Amino acid sequence: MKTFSLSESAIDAASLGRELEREHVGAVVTFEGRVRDHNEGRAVRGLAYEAYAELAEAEGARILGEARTRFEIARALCVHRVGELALGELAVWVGVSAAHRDAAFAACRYIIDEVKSRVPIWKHERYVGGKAEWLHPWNP
Amino acid sequence: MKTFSLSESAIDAASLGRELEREHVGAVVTFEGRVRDHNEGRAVRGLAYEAYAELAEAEGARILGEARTRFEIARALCVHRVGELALGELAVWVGVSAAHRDAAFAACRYIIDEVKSRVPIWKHERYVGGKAEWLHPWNP
Amino acid sequence: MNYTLLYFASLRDAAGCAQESVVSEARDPGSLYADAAARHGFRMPPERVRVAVNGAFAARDVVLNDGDEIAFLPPVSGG
Amino acid sequence: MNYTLLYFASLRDAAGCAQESVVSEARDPGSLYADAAARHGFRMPPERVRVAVNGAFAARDVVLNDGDEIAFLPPVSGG
Repeated sequence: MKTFSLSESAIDAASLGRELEREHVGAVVTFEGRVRDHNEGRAVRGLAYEAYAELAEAEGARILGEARTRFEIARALCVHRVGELALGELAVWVGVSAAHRDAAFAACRYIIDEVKSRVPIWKHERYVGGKAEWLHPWNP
Repeated sequence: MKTFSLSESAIDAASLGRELEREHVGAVVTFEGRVRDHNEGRAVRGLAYEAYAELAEAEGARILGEARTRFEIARALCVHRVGELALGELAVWVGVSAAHRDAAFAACRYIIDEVKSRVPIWKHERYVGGKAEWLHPWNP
Repeated sequence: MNYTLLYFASLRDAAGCAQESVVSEARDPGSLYADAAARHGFRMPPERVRVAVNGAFAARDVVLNDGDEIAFLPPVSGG
Repeated sequence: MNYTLLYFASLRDAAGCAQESVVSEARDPGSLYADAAARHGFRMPPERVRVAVNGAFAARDVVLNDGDEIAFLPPVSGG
């Protein structure tokens, strides 16, 4: 199983969670990013993610590898949605298992922060009222 | 639904996770503590948790309330098992939802740290070979 | 005075019971713990034992009333 | 030299295409971006645009080879 993957269909958090379960594992930390109905004061109707798939998968796998090097963890997985998403849908899921919770929390936080800042994925938000916009944060 | 509860049967993480889902919520962080097959170099065969139920539920609810005061979160839930647990079983589950991930991570970490240090629950480990012991960390 | 004492975890094992009723001249949880430790052979130092009175955490020197329920709580290990 | 250019997100919208083939004297991604920006009216400053060559991140002044595929990546917003 790839440690980082893009998914065009709904992310199955429960089955990803089961992937992380091992008897020798004491701690599992997960992060779920969901589509919010508001962003910076604007009412969001829906959104889409576009990725440069080849590079996104390579860079994502690199981040997961860094997490395994930096923190004493057992396993780490991340899946990011691409395509059209509805309000409330899961956009990104990160799960980390470890013997101890310090490493699990730190690695989970590291992965979502790095994925958000480095992986070539872009969010296109559609707002109530008809406008739509690519999000290109210049000061991430 | 109580924000903190003790459970004598298996914790259903999936249904707890669904409790946290709301359209306005951007981030969900969960922590799962599982029964490890080793602790401080000893092979663990199984364990049991005992609680002073009345005070544990009051202190747990107090911790969840503190988390809602300290961090900008939407919801937070925690369930702790009591009774006999098998290896790999879920011992404690914490889930926090929030608009942003900073608050969700910080609150989840706060809750598990405080629950472990303040709530009157005790772990009784049985080791391979027959010995058994109450864990009473004097320097938690 | 009449008190109900609650023991948990290793203190329960050492006392051989989860609960006992005592009649005592002691007026605070610290004194009751010292008596119980002598009676049951507790080796856990009193400063490691938290106290709850009638279901709420309390100081070891709080003044007790007749009928109070006093719990002795070893260091916790949930999670 | 022959290059394939890839555009993403708002750059793709501004270019009106996800991909184009160009013949150019330019030998580095920075020069190719300047040409593309003039041609398509890109308003995103070049220092905000990351570059990938043949599927890997690259510097804007890397020397290109005939047939290279150059991607222009606006600031990312996954998660």
